Amino acid sequence: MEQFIQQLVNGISLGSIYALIALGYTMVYGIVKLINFAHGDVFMVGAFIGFYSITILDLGFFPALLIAMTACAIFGVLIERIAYKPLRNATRIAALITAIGVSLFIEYGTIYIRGAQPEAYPNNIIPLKSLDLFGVKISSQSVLILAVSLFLMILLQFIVHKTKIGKAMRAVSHDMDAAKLMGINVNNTISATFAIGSALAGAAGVIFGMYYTKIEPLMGIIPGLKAFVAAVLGGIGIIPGAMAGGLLLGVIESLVSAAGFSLWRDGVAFVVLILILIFRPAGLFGKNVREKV
Amino acid sequence: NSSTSGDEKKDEVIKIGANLELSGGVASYGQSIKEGIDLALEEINKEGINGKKVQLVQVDNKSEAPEAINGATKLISQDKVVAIIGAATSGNTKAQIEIAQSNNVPLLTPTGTAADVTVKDGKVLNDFVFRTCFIDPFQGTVAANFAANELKVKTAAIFIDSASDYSKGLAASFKELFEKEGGKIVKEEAYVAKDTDFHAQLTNIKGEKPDFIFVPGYYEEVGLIVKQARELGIDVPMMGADGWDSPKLVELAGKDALNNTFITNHYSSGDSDPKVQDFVKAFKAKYKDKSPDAFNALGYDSAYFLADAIKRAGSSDSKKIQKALAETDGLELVTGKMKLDKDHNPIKSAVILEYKNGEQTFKTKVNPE
Amino acid sequence: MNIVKKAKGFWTSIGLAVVLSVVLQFLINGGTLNPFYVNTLYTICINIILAASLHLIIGITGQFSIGHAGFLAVGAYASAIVTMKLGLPFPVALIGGGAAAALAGLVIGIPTLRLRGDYLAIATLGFGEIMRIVFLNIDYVGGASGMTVSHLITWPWLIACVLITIIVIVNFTNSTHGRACISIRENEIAADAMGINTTFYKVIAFAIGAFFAGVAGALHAHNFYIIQPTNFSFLKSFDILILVVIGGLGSMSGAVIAAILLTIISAFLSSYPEVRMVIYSLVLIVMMLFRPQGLLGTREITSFFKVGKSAKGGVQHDKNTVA
Amino acid sequence: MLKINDINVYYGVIHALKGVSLEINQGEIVTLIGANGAGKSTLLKTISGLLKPKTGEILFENEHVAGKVAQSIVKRGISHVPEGRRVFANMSVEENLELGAYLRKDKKGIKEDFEKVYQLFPRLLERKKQLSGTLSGGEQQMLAMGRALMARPRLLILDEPSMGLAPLLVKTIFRIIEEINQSGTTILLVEQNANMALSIADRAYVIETGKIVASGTSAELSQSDQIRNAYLGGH
Amino acid sequence: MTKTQLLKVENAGIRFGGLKAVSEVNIELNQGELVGLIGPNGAGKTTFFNLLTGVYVPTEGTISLDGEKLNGFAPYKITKKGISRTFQNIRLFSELSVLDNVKVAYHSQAKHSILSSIFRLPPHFSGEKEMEEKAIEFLKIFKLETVMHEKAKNLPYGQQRRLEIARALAANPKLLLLDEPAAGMNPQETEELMNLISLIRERFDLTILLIEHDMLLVMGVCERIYVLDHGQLIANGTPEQIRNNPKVIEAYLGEEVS
Ligand SMILES: Nc1ncnc2c1ncn2[C@@H]1O[C@H](COP(=O)(O)OP(=O)(O)OP(=O)(O)O)[C@@H](O)[C@H]1O
Ligand SMILES: Nc1ncnc2c1ncn2[C@@H]1O[C@H](COP(=O)(O)OP(=O)(O)OP(=O)(O)O)[C@@H](O)[C@H]1O
Ligand SMILES: [Mg+2]
Ligand SMILES: [Mg+2]
Repeated sequence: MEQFIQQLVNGISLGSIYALIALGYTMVYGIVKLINFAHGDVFMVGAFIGFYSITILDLGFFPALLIAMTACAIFGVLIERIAYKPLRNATRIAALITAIGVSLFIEYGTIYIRGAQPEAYPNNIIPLKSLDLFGVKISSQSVLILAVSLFLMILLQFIVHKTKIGKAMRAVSHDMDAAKLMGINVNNTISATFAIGSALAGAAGVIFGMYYTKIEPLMGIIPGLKAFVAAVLGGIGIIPGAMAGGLLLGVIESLVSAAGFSLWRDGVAFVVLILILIFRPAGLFGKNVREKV
Repeated sequence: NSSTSGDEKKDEVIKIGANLELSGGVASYGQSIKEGIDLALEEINKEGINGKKVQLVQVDNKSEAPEAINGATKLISQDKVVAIIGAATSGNTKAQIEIAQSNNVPLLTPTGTAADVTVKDGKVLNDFVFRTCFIDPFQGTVAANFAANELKVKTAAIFIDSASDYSKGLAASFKELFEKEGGKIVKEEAYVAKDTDFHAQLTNIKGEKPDFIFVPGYYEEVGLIVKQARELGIDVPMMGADGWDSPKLVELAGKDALNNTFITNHYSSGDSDPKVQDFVKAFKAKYKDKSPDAFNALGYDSAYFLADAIKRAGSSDSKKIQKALAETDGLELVTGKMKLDKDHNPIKSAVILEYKNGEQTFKTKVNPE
Repeated sequence: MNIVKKAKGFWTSIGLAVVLSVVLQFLINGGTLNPFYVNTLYTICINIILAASLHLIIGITGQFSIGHAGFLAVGAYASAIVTMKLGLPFPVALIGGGAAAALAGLVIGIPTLRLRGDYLAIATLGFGEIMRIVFLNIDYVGGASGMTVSHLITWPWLIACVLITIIVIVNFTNSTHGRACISIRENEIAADAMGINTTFYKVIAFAIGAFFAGVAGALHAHNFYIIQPTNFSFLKSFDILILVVIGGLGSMSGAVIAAILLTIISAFLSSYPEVRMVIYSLVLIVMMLFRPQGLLGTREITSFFKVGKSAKGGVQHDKNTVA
Repeated sequence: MLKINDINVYYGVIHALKGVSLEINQGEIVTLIGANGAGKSTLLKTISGLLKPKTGEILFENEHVAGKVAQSIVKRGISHVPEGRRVFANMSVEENLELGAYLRKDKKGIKEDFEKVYQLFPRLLERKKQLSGTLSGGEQQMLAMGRALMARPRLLILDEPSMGLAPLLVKTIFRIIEEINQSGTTILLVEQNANMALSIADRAYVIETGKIVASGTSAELSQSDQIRNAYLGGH
Repeated sequence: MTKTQLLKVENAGIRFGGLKAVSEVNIELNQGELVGLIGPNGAGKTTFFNLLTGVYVPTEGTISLDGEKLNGFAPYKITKKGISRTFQNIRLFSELSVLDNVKVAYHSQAKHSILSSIFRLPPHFSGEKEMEEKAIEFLKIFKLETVMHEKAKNLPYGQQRRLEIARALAANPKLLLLDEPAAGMNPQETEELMNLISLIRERFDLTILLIEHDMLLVMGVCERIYVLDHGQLIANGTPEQIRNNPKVIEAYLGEEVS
């Protein structure tokens, strides 16, 4: 029992990392309708910027986090302006291929600049405490990560649904021309979307580095994929869905490993994904509105 | 460091190929090996071999077998190299065997540890295939011996990288000997290279309360495994092999977490042997003060291993080089004294090191029997 | 256009292709093509089959499937079992690989093809990953270290597979059945309302596509000496997807041309390991930025030789055609 | 108020507007009639900045606006109710109206206009919180018009407001158009339902394959046999 | 003339969540009739078409064609049984040529198998030839043969509407459902459309059910009219009866009818 709870805790910690990445993913995805495969790589860039801020500039955790978020926001906007904007009227699959290209470019550009070897986050940025609840170990960092993810989820939900820029985002997402007729600056709105999404990816990168220590140029691929899965699991573009999808994915993976099938972990995660989609074709939180005929 | 350097006449240079994982999933292994090779060739080319310079022609196999084949074919048929160094993993090496064999070009893998790289189906020797590293069983046996007889542990858990033949091979031989010595394996868990979260498996291991954990993996994952194990309150001794050997391990796991861990290795970078010290110094000088890891060392040694054979062959004829490679005996390398057995596997001594406060400290030296 | 005339043109091009392949055979035998070029040529052929098979699923039927490497893997492993474990001849392995993949296509296709757009994409991607993980965990086929396979591929077999793939897919496409698939791509609801059994045709397209991907898998396995689960990750699926999109979604000849071009570019770049992937990614981005509709758009190469009415430039796909 | 001089608009190679000129005076209702594909929507989109003319000029209150981005044109006082309503289906009625006032900063004025719109379209007040995608066609048309009015336009452009609406609603919509006009907003109206349009308009233009072929007061045009045969049906 | 019954709808209904979009609708159509279906926006007219064609499965009631129950059949099967339709928002296969659009609809009558097409066996050629001839025949009736190689998306709106009807007819229906065919047409074009509808009815011996907001058209061509409001039938009768029905005037027409 104690072990089972420990595994649940493990799963939730892992899941909140997925959720953290998935939030930015699903937001860009929901507004721009682009599967931004480069999201995982912006996450990686964020991790490295955070790392260099801490080791070279000697900054603390929070300043490093802010720098990484700002840099990633700018980076995300640049990517959008250069690589995605010209394709706004092309097929979505063309944009997807560009996104894959951008993703490869960031990965191998990073390797070209600094090599493929991993880097280790200093272990002492945030004092690590292990809480011991009846034999179940909970690290202070995983509590922090869960809290940060929850906070960001609420913040994002608020931005998208209550603020003026959020409403503009939703309008642009639904009908770009109609949004223009309202006087909305479509380019700026999309840039804002990418800025927020990429800043979140950057934050996730720094937090990931702090929690797992190891960062390397290809580190974004798998978490990026998992975040994408989490976003779809929860329902594309639905912010609380990304959170739930991430947590669910983490818990499934932990429990599968706990049952002794750690090598089947990703396989089972995908089986669950497919099953869920078969029964809920628009994800857990998505409403399956049939196209109105 | 591109494929064409200088404009010496064709006969004046000896071309050797490098077919490595420079991009793709295990790019970091290939790149580390390449750093080692580059350093060695720089040194070798100060004098040249038999008056000729060595020129390295590289191809990137993207960590994929098909690309490894394309690369090997290109090196042999386009670039006409005398020998190929690579690949980093056993699988990508195996992919090239038939091409190397049928073209009579020696293939030397720095780190491909699977037994059947050099011996097909455990029966037929691939006479043109060589390696610089141990094969798996040796280190596993050494570790089992150490655990059972020095640490005197009764129960052990094994945590392997199931994507790696190296890891599996070590685990198998560890298990065999450890059980023969009266120990009990209480839990076997696995992960896949590039994983970052090991809490679930470690929690399972913790539940069985083993006295000792054997983790024959590479430092990139092992560092995280040791860290996460300690966080979960697992404080029993842990042990691995040469895959752990990298300064990054200490950064990844943290000094404290690494206390009470042991590895078997080819050499100790803290070894006072001048050969080792010179290598560490030269490496740091060339690569911005980076400390070399086992991949760097094995890449470096592979280049010397090959250079030595070419020198002794006195020719850049591939068949003669093959013969010279097979006859290597007593060559002093960073990772130990090199002699090949009949299956083209190096017979080298191993050392056991303990991590104390982030430093490797020498425990014992084990000679192969 | 007249159907008979169309058929004539078709058989002429097949005739040309046969002549070309015989010439290549002589070049290979005579040693004019060194092994590196031969190997590149083989890779090109395998990629053509892969691109053509995915073209049927995405370009023609409009089903956004990005798990094609899964079928490649099934074909590769099934065929390797046929020759290496069962000791049967290579042609059996080709058919066995194709059949196993087609079966996998049916198993995954029937439940998932009712998903749409990105949801279908992620489900098929998941399927591809599941296949990889299954092979990773089966010791019979070597687990992570993979399976060693004999090099049994020969040029006549290879080129025959390429031609058969193209003929079957082109013939299928240019028939009422192919039109049924295209109508699903264009507007599934209307297709349904016009009496097209959409599920049936989606599954058929999926199965045919999977079959040929399986054949490509068999060729792959018997060309590259070893197969390992890592060769079939989702990144491999992306590589195939890239061929189809760069060629021009919906254009068979585009897919073939892209397979040839990108394989050559990739082989050429392997001599420049440091910048290889950087250049490759730039090629992708630049191509998409300047020709988002792909090299040929939705057209076929043949339409460029016909002067006149249909040759209006820059046809763009409907935004919602795929996903 | 609005003056268009000799504009040419292209979609790629398709020449959609061929030298169109037109004029609208303060306070008028002007209608544009023409067959399908004549270029009516194209003209409206060009005025509101969604399309850029290749040549020619558009003057709004004596300022050049041709080729300016849509948002600056909205800011100057032109609101466009697009063909097919284009409401933001996944947002509530209220949010749609808020977006109509996107560029405005005067909180008080916005609040007043909310009330005005709800007064004009009481049905929208009932459905304030409903997602606009679930509204009936007529309600969506009201919402699209209300949303445009939230920008306090001086010129309101309407593209086929009666399309697909039940006869009862068509009457309501036309009544409201007249009301909006009476409260001081100039209106440019595109309609297939030419009879209805001419009945409320002061002046009209007839467009055919991208060219203006006739213009005049509504009364004049309704009398013309040619126009009757081509656009008003033989009744 | 004895009237044989073609379509019989009993108590059909569907709900979306809490909304009863259509409920307790009873409609009977006889062979060869041309009947109108009108009602306010959102009354459930299109939804009713969707029930008939299997796009939605009725949550209650039965639908039968020629005495055969159709509930729960997939749309393509219902089309094969003899109901075909056009859509309120045009849904052509926009990248396909005009000719191919019609051929697709003719597909369910095709006799050649997938294998015969793949291997180019004789049935393929004869089958494709027959299809092409038939398709061209349809296009001629609709005066679309001159544009048959154009992509559907490049046609002007009016021709697209006509092509949709041609395509629906190629599916060989007994009952044709037209959803607002005159939407977006000016009065002149509407008149041409009325003539076309009458023509095809006679030529193909069709039964037609038609949704339309244009009263000139509805009152002009329909023999009977059903009126739907809030998902329920509120009236049924000849154009004259409907024109003067107070319920219909209140819900739909407004005071005077032009
Ligand atoms: N996005 C586009 N790309 C290419 N051609 C277009 C585009 N939009 C419109 N056209 C063409 O431009 C011409 C004018 O179209 P427009 O929409 O302005 O007509 P309209 O008078 O508004 O017709 P309707 O009554 O159907 O609304 C038509 O021939 C149309 O096919
Ligand atoms: N898939 C769906 N999900 C939820 N509600 C729906 C769906 N389809 C239709 N409705 C609702 O059912 C009601 C009837 O819609 P329907 O489209 O049938 O109206 P209609 O009579 O055709 O109107 P119009 O004349 O405007 O076309 C509307 O309130 C509509 O919003
Ligand atoms: Mg229009
Ligand atoms: Mg309707």
